[in-house]
Amino acid sequence: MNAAPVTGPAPDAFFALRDVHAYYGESYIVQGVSLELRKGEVLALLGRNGAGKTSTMRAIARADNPAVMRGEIWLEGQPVHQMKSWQASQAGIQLVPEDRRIIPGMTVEENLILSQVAPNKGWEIEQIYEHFPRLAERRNQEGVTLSGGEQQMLSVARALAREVKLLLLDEPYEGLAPVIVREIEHIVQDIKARGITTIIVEQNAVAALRLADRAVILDSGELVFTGSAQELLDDADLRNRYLAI
Amino acid sequence: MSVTSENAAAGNAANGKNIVLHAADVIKNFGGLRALSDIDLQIEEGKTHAIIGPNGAGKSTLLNVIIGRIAPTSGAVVFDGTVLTGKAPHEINQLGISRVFQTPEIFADLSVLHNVMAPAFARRDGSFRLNMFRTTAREAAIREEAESLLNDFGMWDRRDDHSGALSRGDKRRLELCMCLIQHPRLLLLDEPTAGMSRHDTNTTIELLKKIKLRGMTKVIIEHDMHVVFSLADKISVLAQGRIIASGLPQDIKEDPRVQEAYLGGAAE
Amino acid sequence: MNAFLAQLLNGLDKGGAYALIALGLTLVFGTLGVVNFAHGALFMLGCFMAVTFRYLITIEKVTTDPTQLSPWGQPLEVRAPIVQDWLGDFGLFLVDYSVPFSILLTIPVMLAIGIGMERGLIKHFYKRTHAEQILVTFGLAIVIGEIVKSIYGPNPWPQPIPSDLRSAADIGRWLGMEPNTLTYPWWRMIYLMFSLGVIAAVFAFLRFTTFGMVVRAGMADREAVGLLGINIDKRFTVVFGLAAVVAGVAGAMYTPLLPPNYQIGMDFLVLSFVVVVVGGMGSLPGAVLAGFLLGILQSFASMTEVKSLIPGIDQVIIYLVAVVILLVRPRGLMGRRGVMEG
Amino acid sequence: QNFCNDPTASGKIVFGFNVPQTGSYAEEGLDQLKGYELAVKHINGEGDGGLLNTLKPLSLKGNGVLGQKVAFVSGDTQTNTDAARDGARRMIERDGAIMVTGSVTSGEAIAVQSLCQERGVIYMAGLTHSNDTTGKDKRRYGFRHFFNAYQSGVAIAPHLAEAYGRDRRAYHLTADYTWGWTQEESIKNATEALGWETVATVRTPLGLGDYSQYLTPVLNSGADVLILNHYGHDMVNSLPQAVQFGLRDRQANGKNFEIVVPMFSELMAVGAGEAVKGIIGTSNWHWALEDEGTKAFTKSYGEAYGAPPSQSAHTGYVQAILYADAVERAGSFYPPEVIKALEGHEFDGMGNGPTLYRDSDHQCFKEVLVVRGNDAPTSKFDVLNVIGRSARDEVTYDPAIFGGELGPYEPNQC
Amino acid sequence: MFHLSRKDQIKLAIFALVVVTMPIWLAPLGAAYPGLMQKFAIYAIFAIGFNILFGLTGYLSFGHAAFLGVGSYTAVWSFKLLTMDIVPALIFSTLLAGVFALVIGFFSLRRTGIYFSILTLAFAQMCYSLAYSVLTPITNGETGLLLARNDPRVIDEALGAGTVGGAGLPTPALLGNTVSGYFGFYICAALLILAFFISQKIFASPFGLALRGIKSNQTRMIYTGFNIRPYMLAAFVISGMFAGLAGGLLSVTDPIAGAERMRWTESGNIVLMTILGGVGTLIGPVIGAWVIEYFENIFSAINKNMLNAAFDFLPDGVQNLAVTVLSKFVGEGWHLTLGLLFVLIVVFLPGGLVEGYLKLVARFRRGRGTKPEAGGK
Ligand SMILES: Nc1ncnc2c1ncn2[C@@H]1O[C@H](COP(=O)(O)OP(=O)(O)OP(=O)(O)O)[C@@H](O)[C@H]1O
Ligand SMILES: Nc1ncnc2c1ncn2[C@@H]1O[C@H](COP(=O)(O)OP(=O)(O)OP(=O)(O)O)[C@@H](O)[C@H]1O
Ligand SMILES: [Mg+2]
Ligand SMILES: [Mg+2]
Repeated sequence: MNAAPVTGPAPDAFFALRDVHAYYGESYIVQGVSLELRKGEVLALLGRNGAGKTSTMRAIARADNPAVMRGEIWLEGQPVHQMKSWQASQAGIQLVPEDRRIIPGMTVEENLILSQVAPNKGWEIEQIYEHFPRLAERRNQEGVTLSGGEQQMLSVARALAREVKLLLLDEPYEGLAPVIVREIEHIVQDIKARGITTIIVEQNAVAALRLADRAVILDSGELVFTGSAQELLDDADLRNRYLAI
Repeated sequence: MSVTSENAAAGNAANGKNIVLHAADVIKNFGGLRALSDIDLQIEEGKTHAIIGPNGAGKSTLLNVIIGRIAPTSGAVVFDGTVLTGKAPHEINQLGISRVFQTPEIFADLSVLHNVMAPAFARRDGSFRLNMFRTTAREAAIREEAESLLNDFGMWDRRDDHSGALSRGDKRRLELCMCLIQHPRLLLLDEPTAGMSRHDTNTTIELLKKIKLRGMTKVIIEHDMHVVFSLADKISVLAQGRIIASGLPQDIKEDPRVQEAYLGGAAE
Repeated sequence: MNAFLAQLLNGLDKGGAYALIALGLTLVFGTLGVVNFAHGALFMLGCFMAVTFRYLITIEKVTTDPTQLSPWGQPLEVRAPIVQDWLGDFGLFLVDYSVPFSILLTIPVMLAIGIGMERGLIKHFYKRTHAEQILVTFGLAIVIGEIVKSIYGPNPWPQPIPSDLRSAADIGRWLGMEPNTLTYPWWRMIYLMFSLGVIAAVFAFLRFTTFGMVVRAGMADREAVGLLGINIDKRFTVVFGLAAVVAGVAGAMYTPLLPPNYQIGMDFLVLSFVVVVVGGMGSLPGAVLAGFLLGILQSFASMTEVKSLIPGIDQVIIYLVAVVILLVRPRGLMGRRGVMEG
Repeated sequence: QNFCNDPTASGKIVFGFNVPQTGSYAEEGLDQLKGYELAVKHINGEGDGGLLNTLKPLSLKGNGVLGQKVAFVSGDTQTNTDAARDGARRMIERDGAIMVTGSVTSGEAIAVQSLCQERGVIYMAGLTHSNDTTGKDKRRYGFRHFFNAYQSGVAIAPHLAEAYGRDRRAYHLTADYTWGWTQEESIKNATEALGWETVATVRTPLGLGDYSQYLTPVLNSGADVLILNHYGHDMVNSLPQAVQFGLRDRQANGKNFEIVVPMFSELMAVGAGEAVKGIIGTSNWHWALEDEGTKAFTKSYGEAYGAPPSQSAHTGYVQAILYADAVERAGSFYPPEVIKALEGHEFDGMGNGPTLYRDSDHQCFKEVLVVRGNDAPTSKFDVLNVIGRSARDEVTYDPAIFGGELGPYEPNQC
Repeated sequence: MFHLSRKDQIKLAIFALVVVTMPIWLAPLGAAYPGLMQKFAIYAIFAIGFNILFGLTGYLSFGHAAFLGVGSYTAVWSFKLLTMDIVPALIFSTLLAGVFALVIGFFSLRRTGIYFSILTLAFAQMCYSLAYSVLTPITNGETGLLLARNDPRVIDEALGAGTVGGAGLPTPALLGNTVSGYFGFYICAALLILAFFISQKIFASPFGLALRGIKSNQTRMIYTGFNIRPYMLAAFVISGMFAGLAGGLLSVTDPIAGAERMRWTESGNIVLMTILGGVGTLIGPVIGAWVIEYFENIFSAINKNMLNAAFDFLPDGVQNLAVTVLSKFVGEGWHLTLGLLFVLIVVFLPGGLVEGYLKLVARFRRGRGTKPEAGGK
């Protein structure tokens, strides 16, 4: 699909960001973020509103904006930074966007089918319905009329319907009832168990850190902390400076 | 219709407190699906009423019925003696009901400041006014109010930014400002702090408490128990379109049905 | 009674034409959401594909003999056609049937043109405002028109109907009336059949493959579809190419009915838009239905009886119907919600 | 006496050629423009002099007008009255044109003519066939060389009688605007005078592409002649379609069904292709005529542009020459003088035989040609045959029948 | 009431200056003659009005030509029936156009987006077709409505004011002095400046803000207590009246009213003008109007002779080459140039001339150093 890597990533790094700078038109948002993930690792990406979390996730998923002006993104030795969003997705990077992006005018089922049009399939649709009975009930309802939470489920389900190497969850718990939060948590753990590498952005830091092996904190586009989830939980000062918990 | 409004009035009389909003036997079907069944909800003046419940319980639908976005299959909503059902949304708003949506509805291609000023004009000038020879920039009073409000939410420095470019959480806060500047008698909040950082969530809670002192009635939908329990005077729990429990926060906390239907064991 | 039948037949005929001519636009405008003012130009190019084809196969060896002078003072020309020399009788047949055969030229060329247009220009305008789409496509339409004008001149280019199909079919006889009570031109019947065929084909393509669904989704939210691993650009290109081809063949086959000149596109542009919108944005069946509806109503409104009742009705019928339908039905006949309503 | 754009004051003689160069009638317009350019050449003594060799009486000396060379400006009317008037105003206000000429439709002609009256600038109409141009809307400052619908009617009638007999039932399809109506009326009167019966007169929208909905009713109408009062593109479209409907292979009332197009424009006839074969109509002029003037013009035009001239080119050319000649005769550009010189002027050798510019309505009176679509064209230019010509006095009529008033001689200042 | 922000005052001043000095700066462009300058002013008014609807609310009307036409016809009729004085003519044309806009708007505004556009288109096309044919008694169809010497003109009769313009046709007049040539232009210019001022006021007003709100998010508008219909209708009628005024001026400066003015091409024209200059910007539509009018009137008039004259200085071969190439783009080829212009502008100056210009300036500024400021904050 694309030229052999010029400078391959460190052997142990399954996924790597190298000094990524991204812009929305004129405004400079992601200001030199670098991180490396080992296979199967779950990373919590934390930070205040407007810190640049979503932007970073979108940059990784190769969405049209923010535009990555500098830096490299590597997945299993593939230069993701040279891909378009559809190539990235076919390479196994699945983003669950913060605004869910359920496609208007299409039923729940169509939304799912759509996510399996392009290679490579992940979970079978039936399998998905087992995990999300709520979606099974609503399969013929127009996606955008789903309740906020149901939309969130659908959005996660869509990602799982595709082959996932790197899962990007942007505030997956937002607007979910505690019960459902648990459900999704289980799913993510399940995903983790299957050795799927995951980056999770979450305001509910506690919930995020429960899952994460490692955590990083973004502030106005720059990493201000990288370390294990535990370190962060221990470091009270950092927590209330950046997470107010 | 009249019947319902009567027993609404009756309701008011019965329990001495002053009921601003009364949703009487509201039913809403979407095709086969019954999203709301026999909802009877009474909101007291000046109180903060939280509605919680699992996803798809019908919370947003209920708000939609109240603000006239969705016509109920049957039943009526009475606001302070006037029947809302069948009224146009802008009329309902003019009566003093504002709403924060679950997915932020803002004027994406206007500046943040104008986003906040526009609702103020609606409040002052009514639903239509051909004031084409006045000058927005010279509406000092409204401008100042808007700026101070933005300041309270820590968005003053972004007042001239293009609001479509705001981050998600910022959009929510902006929308909250847009509703607050209307000084509604009844403020409906659909998950106002979803996606807000802890820090901003806390400031928001503080602000909402502040307004409460000003005696604004609020209905708030929230999944974040921290927010719910720090704000609510009264809580109703909605599940499969029914109100399964209603009462004071601690009662609700204890209530076993709520536990399993919603909180799923221990609530943090 | 016969008059009525004849008029009904005519209505169907017009309807078929309208539907086919609007079909290309439904694809680009209704499906891709590009306000394509160049659609007329594509139709016009189609017409000139037929012209060109005929021109090519009727090239003649021209020798001037200077001894004689034509009345206007130029040396007299002696002409000898070439295809006959090469192909003999088939050559003649080819010339006679030039219009239907020109499809063979039209399809590939229009496909190329369509894809070229999309890749080169339109591609960059999916995310732009409708206003800008209008400006660019309209500009394009003018340029194409002027180029054609500079090649073929402003005068119309008549295209003959194959000699066997020139007469009118005596439909009355088939229905068991006495001869010549209900006749209708062969070529128009053929055009009607042709439209139905093409419409059915396109319809099937979009309905019985996921293609249509994906493209719809892509129009609703390009980014989301991209994040699902679908290369939507490629599909959009295909759709545009398809639209160009459809517009092209519609034009090529229409030439015998309407001698084309470089302006012919503009005459059909507005009509196509009306048909598509009345049918409802993003609905292919809607557009087809609207095409037939407008065709039939127009042809009845043109009957002297009707005109004497309501003078000038035939002048405005199309627009009148459009207004009524759009006022009664919010999204035209079968429009989908949220498409081009903002 | 000072007046608008007085060349003696400005030192330059500018003619304004205002014709459609884009839009549906571009072909006619551009051909007319060629005619004008040729005229200017000849007036200035370049080329072979064209009709200056045959025009009698002739005052032009081939050294420009009143001894000074003529320049010209051109404009695009887009066959749109607004654009046409804009063009004329530009020529008058910016370019200092002393005379404006050119048109392909009566709409343009009448609009520009009235403008020129207001500006006190002489307008020599181009191709315009409506009775109104020199009738209801005539102007002191406007002159028309081209013939009109009334004359078409009178001229064509006898030939129709001869070709199709006196017992016919006619069905009119008429372009629904002023020109169409005047022609319909003229032809109707003329044919009914023959004893023909008019079955129906149906109005069709201007610029309609597909006429099928109007043609279907013709079939069972009991008519045996279809008269198409369509011009230009309307004709190009309606005529072939009528033929496709099998009208001409049809028997009605025991006679062959016939189609008549009273007013032919040969450029458009080319556009109609096969369909024009055998169709009878009228024409202002045709390059294949035998007289000296025609020969001379066809020759010098052909040499210049490699094709025979159309009647559009011819009428334009003639109008330019006639104006120049009138100025020469008047010895002044002062419009009233020039107008007086044109009014009642009798001349010959311009390809239409002896011709009179009638003073009472500024209409030229000359023979009108009756033509028929050529069955066996020898070249792509040779689409029409002249099958007869009706004498000038036959097509002469009383100006009163169309009313209108010419207005004053005194020029407005512009 | 008359207040303008500092910035707007300056804009207005500059604009006024540019407009009144047209005769000077247009001269080298060969466009400094009354006829065209009047058109410049008139179409600018039309475009400004259109922009109030399209620019602010985003509703794209494809039938504004109807109001232009109504305006023209009204003015001519007022000349024929009442008086040759232009004041009543203009007042009536503006008002009547307003009435038409009210009716058409009332129906069309029941729909949004493309459905709205097609509704307006349909209404306008009906007006056009009828005006061309059935309504000929009122419109004089193809020929267009002309003045005649024997028109009643009751008021003039009553006042015994002999028709202005001597023995010929009466000419429009303002309080007794003939409106023609430069005087005519300055009248249009004055009205243009007024129109510009009004649109500035509207843009800066809460009313304008509401219209922007409608464009931006209708859901939020209604749940914020705005009633959209009257706002839209007001905007539609206002822009309709601007069109009516423009139409009236067309007849004032040249007393004829033709049906083509109502045709969809004319509506399309104003849409193109607005977009070309820059939708939603104050000055853009004006510039758009000028550019297109200029091409239509000047480029179309250039012919080979002129080119030859222009390139005389070149050696013959080169001259011929230059002339043959250029002649493709002028005279009968002016459309080609216009089309190319459209394409190039949208491609290279997104948002139209004005937007594009601003972007370029911005880029240029950034070009000179200044690192992007962090976080877009
Ligand atoms: N489309 C855009 N154009 C310009 N600036 C943008 C755009 N989207 C986001 N921004 C800006 O980029 C910065 C980071 O936005 P981003 O959405 O990445 O923050 P975030 O960390 O996801 O915040 P939240 O937790 O509220 O979602 C913010 O200042 C925001 O205003
Ligand atoms: N237009 C509609 N058509 C069909 N079903 C609908 C429609 N709108 C809502 N529903 C269904 O009604 C139920 C209630 O939806 P609602 O949005 O009120 O849930 P909610 O309580 O707000 O949930 P959440 O907390 O996730 O937002 C959901 O199951 C949803 O699928
Ligand atoms: Mg975010
Ligand atoms: Mg909800």
